[in-house]
Amino acid sequence: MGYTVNIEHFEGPLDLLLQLVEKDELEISKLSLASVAEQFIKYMQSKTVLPEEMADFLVVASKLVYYKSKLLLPGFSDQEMEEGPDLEAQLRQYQMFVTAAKEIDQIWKSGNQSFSRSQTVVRRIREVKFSPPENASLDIMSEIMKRIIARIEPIVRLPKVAIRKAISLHERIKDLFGRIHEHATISFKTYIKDIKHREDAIVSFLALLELVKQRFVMVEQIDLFNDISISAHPEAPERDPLVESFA
Amino acid sequence: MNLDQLIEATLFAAARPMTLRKLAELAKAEAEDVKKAVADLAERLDEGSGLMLQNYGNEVELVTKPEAAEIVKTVVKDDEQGELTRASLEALTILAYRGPMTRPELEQVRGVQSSLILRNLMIRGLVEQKEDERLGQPTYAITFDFLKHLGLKSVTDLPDYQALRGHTAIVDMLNQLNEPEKEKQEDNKSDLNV
Amino acid sequence: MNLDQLIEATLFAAARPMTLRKLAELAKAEAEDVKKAVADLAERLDEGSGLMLQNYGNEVELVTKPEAAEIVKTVVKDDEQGELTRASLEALTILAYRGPMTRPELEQVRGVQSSLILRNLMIRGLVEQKEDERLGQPTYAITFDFLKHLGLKSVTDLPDYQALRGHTAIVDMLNQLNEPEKEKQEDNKSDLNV
Repeated sequence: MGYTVNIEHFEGPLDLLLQLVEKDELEISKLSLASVAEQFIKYMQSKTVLPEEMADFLVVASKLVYYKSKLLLPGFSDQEMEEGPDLEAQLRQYQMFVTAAKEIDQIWKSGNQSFSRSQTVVRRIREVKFSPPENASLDIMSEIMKRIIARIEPIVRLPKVAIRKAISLHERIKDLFGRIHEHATISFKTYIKDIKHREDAIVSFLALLELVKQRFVMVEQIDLFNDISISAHPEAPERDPLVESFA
Repeated sequence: MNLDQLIEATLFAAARPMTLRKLAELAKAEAEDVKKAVADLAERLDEGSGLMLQNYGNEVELVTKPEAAEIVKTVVKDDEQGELTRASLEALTILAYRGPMTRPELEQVRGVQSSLILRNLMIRGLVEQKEDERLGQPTYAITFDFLKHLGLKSVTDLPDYQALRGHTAIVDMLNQLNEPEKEKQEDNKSDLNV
Repeated sequence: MNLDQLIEATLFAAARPMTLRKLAELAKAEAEDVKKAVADLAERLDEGSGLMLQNYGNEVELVTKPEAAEIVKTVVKDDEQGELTRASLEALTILAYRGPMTRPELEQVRGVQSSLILRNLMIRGLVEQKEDERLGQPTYAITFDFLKHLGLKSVTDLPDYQALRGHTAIVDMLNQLNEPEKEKQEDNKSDLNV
C-alpha cells in the first residue's frame, strides 16, 4: 500500500482520521474506517503526538483495529468495544464542525468586526475616586491566593505527568522483539504483566499485531479465552522490525 | 423617555454586556417589558442606525455594525487577535454552536483532551467560564469579544446554526423535561415508603 | 451604509468629541456631505433614540440624553462602588501578592483575560499603572490607598507573603509565559524568575 499523499499536520485523532478518509475520497462508514486503520497507526507513530494526547489517539486506534478485526473475522464481537460512543457517528459530527470552522475562519479573516464603545477613553474621562471594597480583607485575600495556587498547580505539573502515558509503540515492539529473541516463546500475559494502564495494553497489542503482520513472530491461542503464546517466526527476516515498520 | 431609549442609554454608558435582569433592575421595570423593549430597540437599530444590539445567553451589548468596521478601526485601538490556529478555531466553533458546555462534552466532540486549548482561549478573552455548572462540571461559552470579532448579532446568525446546534438542544430539553418527572417518581417512592 | 450611520458608529466607538474635518477625512467624504450627514444624524437621534449629538464649536460627540441621566449615574456608580466580584477580588489579590506585574502576567496566573477587570480596579483607585515597563508592557500594582485601607504599611505584611508570592506553581506558571524569551536570552532567565 502506497502512502503517496502526506498529511503534514493534524490536531487530534479525529482530525487525522478525517483527513485519511477524505484523502482516499471515502464516505464515512465502518468499512472505510477499517480500511484506514493501518495508515492511522502509521501516522500516529510517524508524527509527533503530544504525550498528553496519546491516550486519545490510542482509544481511536483500538476502535479502528477492532473494526478491522470484525471485518476479517465475521461473527467476532466484543461487548466492551461495542459499548461507548460510536466512532462513525462521532466522526460525522466532527466533520460538520470542521466544515463550519472553515466558514467561521473566513468571517474571522474578513475583518468585518463590531466594536464596543472604547474602554480606554471611558476610563480617561472618569475621575479616579478611591472606593475600597467591603469584601476585601487580609484573611479573604490569603485564602484566595491559596486557591489560585491550588488551581494552577496541576496545570504546571501537567506535562510531567502526561509523559508516563507515552509508552510508545516503538518501545513495545523493540521490547517484545528483544524478549522473543531471548526466550523463543513467551506468553502475552507475561508480556503485559507490568502494564498498569489500559492504553498501554492497547499499545502492546498493536505492537504484537505489527510484528505478526511483518512475520517476525507467530501467535497461537488454544481457545478463545486462553493466553496467547508468542514465538519467533521460523522464517523471520534478518532485519530490524523498527526500520521496516516506521521508517 | 421610552423604556427602549432608556435601555439604549444604559448600554451606551455601561460600554459592556449587561444581563436583561440587571437592565430591569436599573430601569425599575418588569422583565417582560424589558424583553419587549430590547426587541424594539434591536429592530429600530437594524432599520436605520450605525449601531446594533448583540445578544448572547441572557446578555446584550450595544456595538457598531460590521459594515462600519473599516472606518471604526481607524479610531479605536485594535485588540490584535491575529489568526486562529486550527485547534482554537475548532474549539471555538464547537463552543459557539453547542455551548455553554462542559470540558468533557467539548472533548467528546473533539476526540482529544482540551484543557490547554480552553485555557488559551480564556486568556485571549474568546471563551469564558460561566456561573452555571452541569453535573458538577463548570461550563464554558464564547464571549462577546468573539461575537464582536465576527461582527455577528447573535450565534444564531452562524452558518447552518439550527442544523449544527441540532440534537444537543433537544437532548437538553429532554433532560429538563425528565428532571421534574424523576422528582415526581422519587416523591411517589417515598410516599410508598411511609 | 449611509454616511450618517458611519459617523454614528465612529463617534460611538471613539467615545470622545471629534471635529467635522476629522470625520470627513476618516470617511473620505466632502465637508458639505459630512455636515449634512451630521445634521441628519442629530435629527434621527432626537426623534427616537436614547442618545443625542452634542456640539462643542466644530466638534461633535455622541452622549446620552439628559432624561436618562439618573439611570446612567447608577450604572457608573455600580462600577465604582459596592462589593467586588469574585473575579475582581482574585485579580486584586494576585496584584497585591505578585505585583507590580504586566497584564499578560496577571492573565497567565489567572488563566483569564483581565482587561475589563483591570480597568474597573483602576477606576476604583485600588490598582494603578506603575512607571516601570517590562518586556514593553506597562506594569500594575495595588495603590497605597488600598494598602492603607487594609491597615498595612507594605505588601510584605500580607499574610504568608513570602511563601505565597514565591510559590513554585506561580513562578513556573510565569516562566511558561516567558519561555520563548528565555530561549532567546538565556542570560536574562534568572532575572525573570525573581
